[in-house]
Order: sequence, then structure tokens, then C-alpha cells
Amino acid sequence: MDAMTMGNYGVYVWSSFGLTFAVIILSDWRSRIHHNRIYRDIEVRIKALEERQ
Amino acid sequence: MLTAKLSAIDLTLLRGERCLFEGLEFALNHGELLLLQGANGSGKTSLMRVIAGMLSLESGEILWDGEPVSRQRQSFHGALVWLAHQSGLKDDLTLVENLRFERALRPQSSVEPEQVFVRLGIARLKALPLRSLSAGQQRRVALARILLADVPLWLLDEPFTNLDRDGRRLVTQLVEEHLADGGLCVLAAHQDVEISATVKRINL
Amino acid sequence: MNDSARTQPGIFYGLVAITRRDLLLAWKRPGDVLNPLFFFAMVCTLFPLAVGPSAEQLTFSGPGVLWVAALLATLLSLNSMFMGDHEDGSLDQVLVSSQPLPLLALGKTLAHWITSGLPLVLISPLLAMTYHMPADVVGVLMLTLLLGTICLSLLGSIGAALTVGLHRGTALLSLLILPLAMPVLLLGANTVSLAADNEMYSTGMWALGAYAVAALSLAPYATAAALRISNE
Amino acid sequence: MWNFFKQLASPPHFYRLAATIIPWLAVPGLLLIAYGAYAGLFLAPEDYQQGDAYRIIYVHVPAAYLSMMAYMFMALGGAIGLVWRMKLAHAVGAAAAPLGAAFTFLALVTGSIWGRPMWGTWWEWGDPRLTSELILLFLYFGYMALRSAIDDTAKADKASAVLALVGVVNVVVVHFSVEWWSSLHQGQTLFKKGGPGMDAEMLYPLIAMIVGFTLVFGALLARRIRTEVLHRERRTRWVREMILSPAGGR
Repeated sequence: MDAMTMGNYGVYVWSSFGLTFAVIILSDWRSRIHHNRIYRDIEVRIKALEERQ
Repeated sequence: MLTAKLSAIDLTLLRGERCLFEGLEFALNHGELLLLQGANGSGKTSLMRVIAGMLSLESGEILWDGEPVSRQRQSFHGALVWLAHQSGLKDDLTLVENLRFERALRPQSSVEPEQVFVRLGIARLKALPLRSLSAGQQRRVALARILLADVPLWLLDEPFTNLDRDGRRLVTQLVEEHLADGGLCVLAAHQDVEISATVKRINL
Repeated sequence: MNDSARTQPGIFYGLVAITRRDLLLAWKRPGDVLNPLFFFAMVCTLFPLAVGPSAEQLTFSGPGVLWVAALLATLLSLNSMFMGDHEDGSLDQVLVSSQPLPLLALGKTLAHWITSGLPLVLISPLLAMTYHMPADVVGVLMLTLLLGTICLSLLGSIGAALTVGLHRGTALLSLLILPLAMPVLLLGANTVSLAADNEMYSTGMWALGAYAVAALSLAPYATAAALRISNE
Repeated sequence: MWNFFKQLASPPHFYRLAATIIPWLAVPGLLLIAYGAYAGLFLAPEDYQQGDAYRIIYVHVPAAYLSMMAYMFMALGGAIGLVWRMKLAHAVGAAAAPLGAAFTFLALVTGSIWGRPMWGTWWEWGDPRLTSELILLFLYFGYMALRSAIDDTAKADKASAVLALVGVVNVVVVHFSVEWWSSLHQGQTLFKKGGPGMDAEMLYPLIAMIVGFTLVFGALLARRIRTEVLHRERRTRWVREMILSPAGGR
């Protein structure tokens, strides 16, 4: 498995790649959650207003 | 409408979530007083700040001589003087030092300071730092600024605060003289004001 | 309201007036001027106490330490630049003045520099001597500090204008200004180091000068815009 | 032309448009990244000086490039918002800042990971690009701190726009002054510029990675702008109608 160890540089290369993709995925995941929470808050408020009328 | 000296079209102001006023209009001409009335927090001061060009509006425009003030800010500011809640004066400086600086902000005036001091009854306080004056005396110093400015448009935010009966009568008198002289005045007050002039009212 | 009697004042009239008023205020409250100076002197004292009195080391790190201390001292005095005016309402009056606001902002910045930057430049030789700095290098240090504190006051005026009236002002101001001030520090301190090593240092000096000129012509506009925004 | 921009920049229009373009950015972007990563890791030959460690550039260079790009978005958004009072532009600025900070962080960390085997240390002050990136990260922090310190959104928008514009001028100064500084101290440059000197087998995956990352960045940014727009427009009629409509508008 020479492609994995990369002449002892494997750790550095793989951790760089892993970290980059992890940060991107985490950022996307967090922004999704944030979006959904804001959407739900507005939905709850508007539905409550609607029912009162 | 367009002939009015100072006018407002369709003013809407939002502060955060709150809408302070919507579609507000007025027109004011030489010799007229605009009275802003309403409870505390109703937006009198905000409207005053809008007229002074300090707040940006959601919609609408203030016109001076039929031109939007946003396009002639400097000359409009040269034509107004503003008595705000806070005196805008430095406690550490004397009356004369304070007013000398005020003078520099509106350098076109040709009013003689001495006469103003005598008129307001503060001539003998000239050399004292402001912190040693009473609240009422400080208010009179702030009024001196208005007379010194020698401009057509007065914006007075609660000018009667901290003044005794003589002081209040003096303010009324000054405003009446200014209006009789062809000036304009916007005055915000939470109590009723008796000024004999053409009065337009806005209740906020 | 007789227009004929009015004379048009020069455009620097307001600038001079606001500078003079601020200097007068500083004169009446000397503590505000002296505190950053003491701070500067004390930071410069801390360093030899922390790393030891070896002359060689002090000569080597002197330019950097003096410059960092000057930067921090300037930062300390920035917060109050518009705060007093904001609290007593005179900032509002300045904003509705018929004089051009960028020039008034420049006037305030000038007063700030005279009361905070210039004293730092003037006492720096004393502290530089405790770091065993030779006389000709002290001259270079003073010149870089002179140009550098002008840059810092101008940059700082933007940050102070952006944070005026905010509760967490002081910490926020440092966070905004320090990254902006890093090039100034880098140019200033390294120019002095080069001079101390008897190398060519004119590049850094020219760069600092260029920075000061650019800041002088651009920063007042940014400060004026920031003041209008923060006072809404 | 002007009307076209106005329509594009109207919040409800953008909100719907962004939802349709996100997959068109994300899917090709991810494909390019998949190709670039595979080719960069396995197909491209070893560098004769750096061995396999050079493969870190396939993530480092796109991250560094996007850290600058996000700042451009922030500053341009601020400028457009200040000059033309376009609300959407401020939302772009607000959305770009955390993304830019994330990519700056990535550029710093991957650069430092590369430095470990190459210089034998995690951090080398002498490297001008790493130092510039660090200052850029601080600029992002300042921008986000100022935004969160001002409660009123309209005011926060304008104040942070001024800061972003001052910062843009500063980024240029930082770049040149740091270059000069590191040349004094015999600094080492992290990566030589690509281009003609670089082997095609090394270069193509890098280009694929840069383009792919940019597309994915576009998708991430669009999603964040949508969130910003939704939050800012929460009291408006179009949001109400959209939420009450059977299709919804998540």
C-alpha cells in the first residue's frame, strides 16, 4: 500500500485532505441546520398568527 | 406642496422590528411652527433626528426648498440648528469656549455673542466651566447656541426641560420672535405648548 | 438672516476649531494624555524584567519592543476618541455642522495624534537609551514612530468611529484595529532593526511615508462615513 | 439591463433562484473535486524535491484562493450595499464572512501541516503567505465581531461594509509589507507558482480542484445567503405567503 503511506508523508497528506473535507461538510451541515431552524421559527409564528385570526 | 420651505413626503421609519411611523407627511413654511406631540418613546426624537438627517429612512424624503436634503446635506445643515436632548456642550470648558466652538461649526453667523448672553441672562457666567452651572443655566447656554447660529430652521427637542417659569416664557418668546422674523421651527414637547403663531401639529 | 453680511470661511476653519477644542479639553484633563504615556513606559520596563538585563539581547529586541509598546499605548487612547463627544451629544452637533465632516474627523484625529502619538515620539529616546540604542538609530526610531503614530491615529479613528456607542467597545476596537495596524508595526520595527544593523533602511521608511500619505487622504472619509453610520 | 439586476437582487426572486442553482453548482463541483482528489493523490507523479508531501497543495491552494475570494465577495457586497443601498448585497457580505474564515483556517492548517515535514516545524514565521493568511483570519474575526456587536441589522450592515472596504486596502498593504519583511529574514516560500514549470499531470488535477472548490464555494455561499435573506425578510408578506403555500419554501 505505497499509495497510502506516500513515503512517510501519508499522515500529512491524508490529514490535510480529511480536515479540508470535514470542515466543508461541517460548514454545510451547520448552515442547513441553521436554515431549517430559522424556517421553523417563522413557520410557527405565522401559523400561530393565522390561527388567531 | 413643492412650494413649502421644508416638507416631508411619505416618511417611513423602522427601528429594528418596530415601525415608528409610516407614510408621514408635512409641509412647513416661513413663520410656521411644527409641533411634534406624543408620549415618551413615541418617536418624536427619532423624527427630529430624521429631519436633521441623522437617521436613514425606510422610504420617503425630506425636502428643503423643494430639493431632497440628501442631495444638499451641507447647505441644509448650514440652515438649521438643533437643540437635542443632550446639551452637546463640554462640562470642562467655559461658556465662551463652548460657544466659540459652536460658532466654528456654523461660521456664517453674524450675531454678536454679547447681546445673546445678556438676553439669556448668562452674561455673568461667561468665565465659569459649565460643570459649575445649574441644570437650568446649562440649558440657557444651550439656547444661546441657537440664537448665535442665526439660521432659518430651528429644531427644538423638549426645549422647556429643566427651565423655570421665566425660562419657559423666554423660550416661547424667542420662538415667537423667530417665527415673526420669517423663521421656521420644529418643536417636540410632551406637554402642551402655547405659542401664538401658525401651528401645525403631528401626533405621534 | 442677512445673507450679505455672511462671509464664507475657509474649509480648514472647522478643522482648526475642533483640534483646538480637543487640545483645550486635553489640557484641562491631563490624565487622559499621561496614562497612555505611563503605559508605554511601563511596557518597555516589563520586557527587560521578563527576559533579563543582558545588553546584547536588549539591543537586539529593542526596536520591536518599543514599537509594540507604542502600538498598544496608541490603542489604549483610541477608545476615548469619540466617546466623550458621543456621551454629551456634541458629536450630534458636529454631524449637523455646515462644515465638511471628513475635515472635522481629520481635526479630531489630529488632536488625538498631538495628545497621544507625538508625546510617545518625544519620550521614545529616553526609553531607547535604556535599551542601549545608539544615537543615530534613535533618530531613525523617532522618525518611524512619527510617521507610524500618524498612521495609527488615522486607522484608529476609523475603528473608534465604528465602535462609538457600543457596549463592548474597547475589546472590539482592539480586534478591529490590530490586524489593520500590523503592516505599520512590521514596517516601523523592521526599519529600525535594519538601521541598528547598519543596513539600508530607506525602503521601509518610504513605505511608511507612503502609508501615512495614503491614510491621510483616505481615512478621514472612512471615519466620516463610520460616524454617520454609528450615530443612526 | 438595470432592471434585470434589480429583479435578480430582489430577495424573493433570489431566494427561489438560489434554490434551483445550488445543485447546478454543487454537483459539477463535487465531481471535479472527486476527479482532482483522485488524480492528485494517485495519478500525479511524485515531486522530485518534496516527494509526496507536495500533494497537500491540492487542498491548500484552493483553500487559500477561496479565502481571498470570500473577502472580495464581502467587500464588493459591502460596497454595492453602501452605494446602491441594495439589501441583498449586505446579505452576501454577512454570508461570505464565516465561509471565508473557514477557508482561511483551512489554508493555515494545511500550510502548517505541509511545513512540518518540509521545515521540521509546524509554524514558520518567515513564510510570507502563511503570515498574510493569519492576518486575513484576524480581519475576518474583526468583521464578524463587529457584526455581532451591533444589534440593528441595517446599522451592522453598513458599519461592517466600511470595515470590509478598509480591510481590502489593508490586504494589499499586508501582502507587500509581509513579502518585504520575509525577504529581510531569508524567508522561504511555501509553494512555487504553478504554470509552465509544473508538470501537466500535476497541474490538471490542481486546476480541477480549484474550479471544483470554487463551484462548491458558490453553492455553500448561496445556501448561506438564502438563510440570511429568510431571516432578514421574516416579517415580509412574501415569506408569509411562501410558508403558507402548500409547496413551502425550505
